[in-house]
Amino acid sequence: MSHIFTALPQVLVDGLTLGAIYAVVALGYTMVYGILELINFAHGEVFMTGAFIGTGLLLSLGMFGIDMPAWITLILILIMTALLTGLLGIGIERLAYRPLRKAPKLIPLISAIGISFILQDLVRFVAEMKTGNYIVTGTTLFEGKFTIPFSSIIGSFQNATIKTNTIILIGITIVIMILLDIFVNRTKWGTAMRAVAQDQETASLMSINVNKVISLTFFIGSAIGGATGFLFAQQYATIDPYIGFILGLKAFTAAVLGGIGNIRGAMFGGLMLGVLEVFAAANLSTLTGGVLGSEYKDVFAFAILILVLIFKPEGLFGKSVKEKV
Amino acid sequence: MTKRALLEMSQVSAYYDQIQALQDISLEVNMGEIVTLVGSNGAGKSSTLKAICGQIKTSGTISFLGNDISKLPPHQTAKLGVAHVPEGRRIFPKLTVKENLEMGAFQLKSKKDIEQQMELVYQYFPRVKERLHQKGGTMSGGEQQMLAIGRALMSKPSILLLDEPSMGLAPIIVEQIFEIIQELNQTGMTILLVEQNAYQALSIAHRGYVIQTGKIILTDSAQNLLENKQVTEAYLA
Amino acid sequence: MSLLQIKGLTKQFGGLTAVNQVDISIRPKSITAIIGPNGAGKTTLFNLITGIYKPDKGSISLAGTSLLNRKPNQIAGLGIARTFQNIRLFKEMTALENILVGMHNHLTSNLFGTLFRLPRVRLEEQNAAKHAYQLLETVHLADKCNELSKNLSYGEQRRLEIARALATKPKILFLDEPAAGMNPKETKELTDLITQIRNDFDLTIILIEHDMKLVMKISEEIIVLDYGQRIASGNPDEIRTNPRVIEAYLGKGAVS
Amino acid sequence: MIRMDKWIDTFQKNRTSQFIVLGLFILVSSASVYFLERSVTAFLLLLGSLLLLHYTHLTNRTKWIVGLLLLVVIIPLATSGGTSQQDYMEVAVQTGIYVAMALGLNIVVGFAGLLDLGFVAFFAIGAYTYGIFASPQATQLFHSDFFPLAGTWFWPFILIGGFMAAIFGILLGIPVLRVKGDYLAIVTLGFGEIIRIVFNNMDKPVNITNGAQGLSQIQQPEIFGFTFSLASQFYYIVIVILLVIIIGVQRLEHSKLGRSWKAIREDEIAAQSMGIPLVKTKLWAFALGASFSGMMGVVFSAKNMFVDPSSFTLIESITILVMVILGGMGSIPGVILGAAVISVLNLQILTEVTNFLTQNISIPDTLSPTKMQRLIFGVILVLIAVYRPKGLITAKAKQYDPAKLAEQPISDK
Repeated sequence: MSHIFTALPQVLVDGLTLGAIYAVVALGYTMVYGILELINFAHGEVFMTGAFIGTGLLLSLGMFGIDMPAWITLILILIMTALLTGLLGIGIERLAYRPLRKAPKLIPLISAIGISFILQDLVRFVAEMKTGNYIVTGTTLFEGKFTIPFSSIIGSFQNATIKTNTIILIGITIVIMILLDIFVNRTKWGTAMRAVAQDQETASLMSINVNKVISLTFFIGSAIGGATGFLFAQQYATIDPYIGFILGLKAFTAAVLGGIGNIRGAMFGGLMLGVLEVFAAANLSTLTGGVLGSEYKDVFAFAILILVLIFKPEGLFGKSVKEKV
Repeated sequence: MTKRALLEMSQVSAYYDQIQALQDISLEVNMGEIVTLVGSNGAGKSSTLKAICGQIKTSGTISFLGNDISKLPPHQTAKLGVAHVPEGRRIFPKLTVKENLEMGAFQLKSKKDIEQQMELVYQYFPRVKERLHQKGGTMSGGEQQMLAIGRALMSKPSILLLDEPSMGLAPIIVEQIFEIIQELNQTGMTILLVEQNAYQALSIAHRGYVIQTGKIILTDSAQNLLENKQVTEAYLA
Repeated sequence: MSLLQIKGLTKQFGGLTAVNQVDISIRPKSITAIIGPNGAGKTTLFNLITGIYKPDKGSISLAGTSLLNRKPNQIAGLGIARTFQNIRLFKEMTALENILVGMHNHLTSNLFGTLFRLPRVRLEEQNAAKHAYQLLETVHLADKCNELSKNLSYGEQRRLEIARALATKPKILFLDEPAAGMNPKETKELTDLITQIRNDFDLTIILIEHDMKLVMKISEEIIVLDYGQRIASGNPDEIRTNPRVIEAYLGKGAVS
Repeated sequence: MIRMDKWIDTFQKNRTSQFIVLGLFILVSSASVYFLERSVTAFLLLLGSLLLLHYTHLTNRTKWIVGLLLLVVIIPLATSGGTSQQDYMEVAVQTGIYVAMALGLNIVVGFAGLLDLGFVAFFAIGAYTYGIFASPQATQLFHSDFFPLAGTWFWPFILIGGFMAAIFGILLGIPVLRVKGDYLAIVTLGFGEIIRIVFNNMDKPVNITNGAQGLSQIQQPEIFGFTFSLASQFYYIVIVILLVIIIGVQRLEHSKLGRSWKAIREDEIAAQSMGIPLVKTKLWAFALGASFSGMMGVVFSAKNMFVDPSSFTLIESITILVMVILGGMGSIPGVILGAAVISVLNLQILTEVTNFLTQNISIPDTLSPTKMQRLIFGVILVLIAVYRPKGLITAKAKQYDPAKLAEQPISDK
C-alpha cells in the first residue's frame, strides 16, 4: 500500500494534465448547455477534429520545410486550429441544432449523435487518404523533460517527471480558463451570453441578437475545444478519429460534476475527474486486491457520472431548480 | 388631430399554434400619450405587445416612427426604440442589478450615454441604486418591477410597452409604480400600458382600448371608458 | 364534517414563503373558489394538495386520511383530480385516449391478460371506451373523440382536461383557472358545465379563477389568498364587501 | 387527367384489384429472386412486397395471412433457387434479430419516451446467458459434468435469456430512472459501456466471461435429434419469435400499460395526476423492451456459436436507435420498416455497392461504402431529425368507431 503514497506526486502531475484537458473540453459542454439546455454530443468530435487539424498543420509545415521557432509554430497552429474548429462549431449549430430549437428535446440530441458520426468518418477519410492510416502520430514540438524533486519536500515521496509539453499544456489551459472567465463575467458580450442563457426572450427585448450570441457561444466553446485537441495530440503523440467520444463523455461528466452551465464548476470538475481517474488507474488493482484492474478506470469515471446524476444532478456547485407546474 | 402617431397598428392578426390570438387589431399611440389596453385574462393584451415588438408572427402592418416594423425580430424593434417591459418582469435573476441595467443599454455604444441613462434610472428609482451589486433574483417583487422598468429606460427608448406592471404586487407598491409611470409620461415618455387592473390603468391613461377575445371592441378617452357602463360591468366590478 | 381538511400549510421556495400557515376546510359537495392576486400562492396550494410539491409544515387530510408523504398518483387514487393552469393534456393522444388514461386506476387488466387478450380484458377495454365516450358527451366533445388533443381548440382542450379529471372518479375536483383564455360565451357555458358536473357526479369542486363573474355566480364559499396567507373567506356577498379583499385584490373600482 | 384520378380512386377502394396487383408483384419478384443469381434488387423487391402489403386496403386478416405466407413459404422458397440461399437467409436472420431489438427499444424510446443509448447491453445479457451455460465455459466455472448444456436447452433459454435481460433492465432502471431527459441518455450510454467493459474483463479474478477472447463452442439448438445449423434453419426460429413479439407489442400498444407509457412520454406530471405510478410504469418499459433483446441475444449466440464483447459496442446501440427513429418513434410498422431498411443497407447494399465499385472503377479502400457506415448513419440521423422527426411511417393513434362507442356499456359485473 505504501507505494500509493510514494507515487502520489506523479499521479498528481499526470492527473492534473488529463484534468486540464477535461476541464477545457468540459467548458464547451457547459457553455452550450447553459445557453440552449442541449448536450452538444458532437463536442468531443470537435475536440478530435482539432487534434487532427493541428497535427495536420504541423505535418504540412514540416513538409514545406518551413522552419520557425517552436513556440511561434505552437501559437500559430493553436490560433489556426481554434479558428477552424470554432467555425466548425458555428456550422454544426446552424445545420443541426438551430432548425430544431422548438422540437422536443430528444430530437436535437439525435442530430447531435449524427454529427458526431459524420465527423468521425470524415476525419478518418481524410487521415487515411493522406497518411494511409487513420491512427496518426504527429511530430512533437517540445521534447524536453523535467524532474520535480518532490522527495526533497517530503522524504517518502518519489520524484515526478514532467514533460515540457505538459507544462505548456497546463499553462495554456490555465490561460484559456482565465480569459474565458474574464470574458464571460466582465465583458458586455459575456454578460449578454449569460443573459441569453437565463431568458432568451427577454434578452432579445434588450436588442441582443440571440442567434448571434448562440453562434458566438458555439464558436468559443468549439475553438477552445479544438485548440485543446491539438495540445492533447502534442501531449500523447498518437491520435485517432475515435478519441473524441470517450474523452467527450468524460469531459461531460466533469461538466456535470461541477454543475452543468457553471463555468467555474466545469473547470473544477475537470481537474477533479482527471486526478481521480489517474489515481484509479494507478491504484485500483492494489486497492481491490487485484480484483479490479486499471481497465476499470473508464467504469470508474462513468460510475461517478451516474452517481452524481442520481444523487446530485445539479452538480457539486449547482443549485437545484424545481420544474414549474 | 395634429398629434403625430408614434405607433400605429392596422389590421393586425396573429396565431398561437392554431388558435387565433389577435383578430384585425388596429390602434395608434401618439407622441406623449399614455394609452392603455384593458380586457380580461387571455383576451390578447399581452399578445398585442408581443406583436408590436416582433415576438410573435403577425399579418397586417405595424409602423413605428414611420418604419414598418411588422416583420422585424425583437432585437431590431428594440434598436429602433421600442422598449418592452414583459409580463412577470423577467429580470435576469442571476445577473447583478447593474448587469441587468447594462443589458438594457446593450445597443448604446458610448460609455457616457450609458452612464447618463444610469443616472436617469437612479433618479426615478433610488432603491435600484442601493442594490447595484446584488443579484436581480434576490430582490422583492416591487423592486424587480422597478428594475425592469429601469432596464427598459436604459435603451433611451421612444416608447415604453408595459405589460401588467402591477401583477402580484402589494397595493402600496402598485400605487408607487403608477406614480412613476405618470411621472415618466410627464417628462415626455410615450407609454402603452396593458393592465388587468383596469380601474387604475384608466385613471392614469389618456385613452384606452378594450380588447375581447383578440378583437378591439371599444375605444375612447380614458375618462369616458371609466364612465362607460359596459366597461364598468365587465372589468371594474 | 369536512371532506378536505388543511391545517397550518406552509411552503417556502428559497426565501419566499409561497404558502403561509393556511387553514382550509371544505364541505362535501360544495363549490369553493380560491381567489387572490397573481403570485398569491393559489397554484402552489393546489400543487401541495395534489402531491406535486411537498409541504414544509402543516397537514392535509381527505376524509380523515392524511395526504402527506404520498405521491401524486397515490393521491389521485384516493380521489383527488385536477386540471392545470397551463393545460397539460397528452398532446399526441386522441381525446378518447386522454380519457382512457384518466381511467387508469379503474382498469384491472394486467400484463398477462393484455398479452393473451383474455375475454375479460377485451370486455373491460370495450366498456372503458364506451364510458370514455359518455364523458366526452358530457363535455360536448363526442364528435372529437378520434382527434389528437393538440388539434383541439383552446376551449375544447380545457373541457377535455375536465373530462379527463372526471374519468378518475374523483371525490374532489380541482380546477386551476378553467376560464382562462375563454371568451364570455365560453365562460358562460363553462359556468353551467361546472354546476352540472357537480350535480351529476356528486362532486366537491375547488377552483382557482380570476373571472369574478364566474366566481361570484357559482361558488358557495370563497377563500382569498394574498402573499401566501388566507386573508378572508366567506360567501360571495361577504367577500364582495370585505374591505381587506377590496384593498388587496378587487381594487378600489369594486367599491364604486 | 381526371380519368387517371378516378382510376386511382377506384383502385384505392377496390380490394380485389389491389390483391391481384400485390399477387403479381410477389410472383414477379420471387421468380426473379429464384432465377437470378444473387440479385440484390430482386431480393429487395421481394421484401418490399411486405411494405406494399402494409399499404393495401385489405382486411387485417388477409394482411396477416398474406404476410405469413410470404415470410414462411414464399421468401424461403424463392431464395432456395441458387447457390446464394444461405447469404440471403443470413441477411434475413440478422434483419429479424434487429427488428426484434428495434421493437424492444421502441417500447422504451417510442412509447415511453426514455432515450436509451445503451440498449445493446440487454442483447449482450441474453447472448452471454446462453453462451456461458451452453459452452465449455460453464464446465470451467462450475466444475460439473452437467455443463455445457445440450442444444435442447436452447428453447427454455430463449425465455431465460429474455427474463435475465428484463431483470437487468429493472436493476439498471431503478437507479437510472431518477434521472430525466437527456441526462438519461448519457447515463444509459455509460451503463452500456460499463457492461461491455465488465464483460471484457470478467476473466479474472474468477473467469466468468472469458474476457476479450469470448466464448466459443456454444451449442446449436436441437429438437427431436434435429440440429439447427444453417441460416435457413435459424430463419424459422427467428420468424416465430418475431411473430410472438409483434403480436405482443401490438396488444400492448393499445392497452392500459401502453397508454400509460405514452402518457408519461407526453407529460409526466399530468400522467401522475391521473394515477399512473411513474417508476413502476417506466420499469415495465425497460424490462419488456430489454426482454426482446435478451431473447434475440440467445438466438444470436446459438447461431454464431461464439460471443465476445466486440459485438456489443455503442455503435450497435446507436444502430438500433437509428432504426427506431428512421422508421418512426412509436410506430410499430415504421420501426419494422426502419430496422429492415438499415439492416439490409448494412448487410447487403453497402457490400454490393462496394463490390460493384471496386470491380468497375478503382476507388481507394478508404472510401469503400462498407466503411462509411458511420457517415451514412450520421447523415440519416441529421436529415431525419431536421426534416422528418416522426420517421418514415408516422405513428397513428387508434381510431374508434363512434357508432359503437355510443352503445351502452355492457355491465361486467
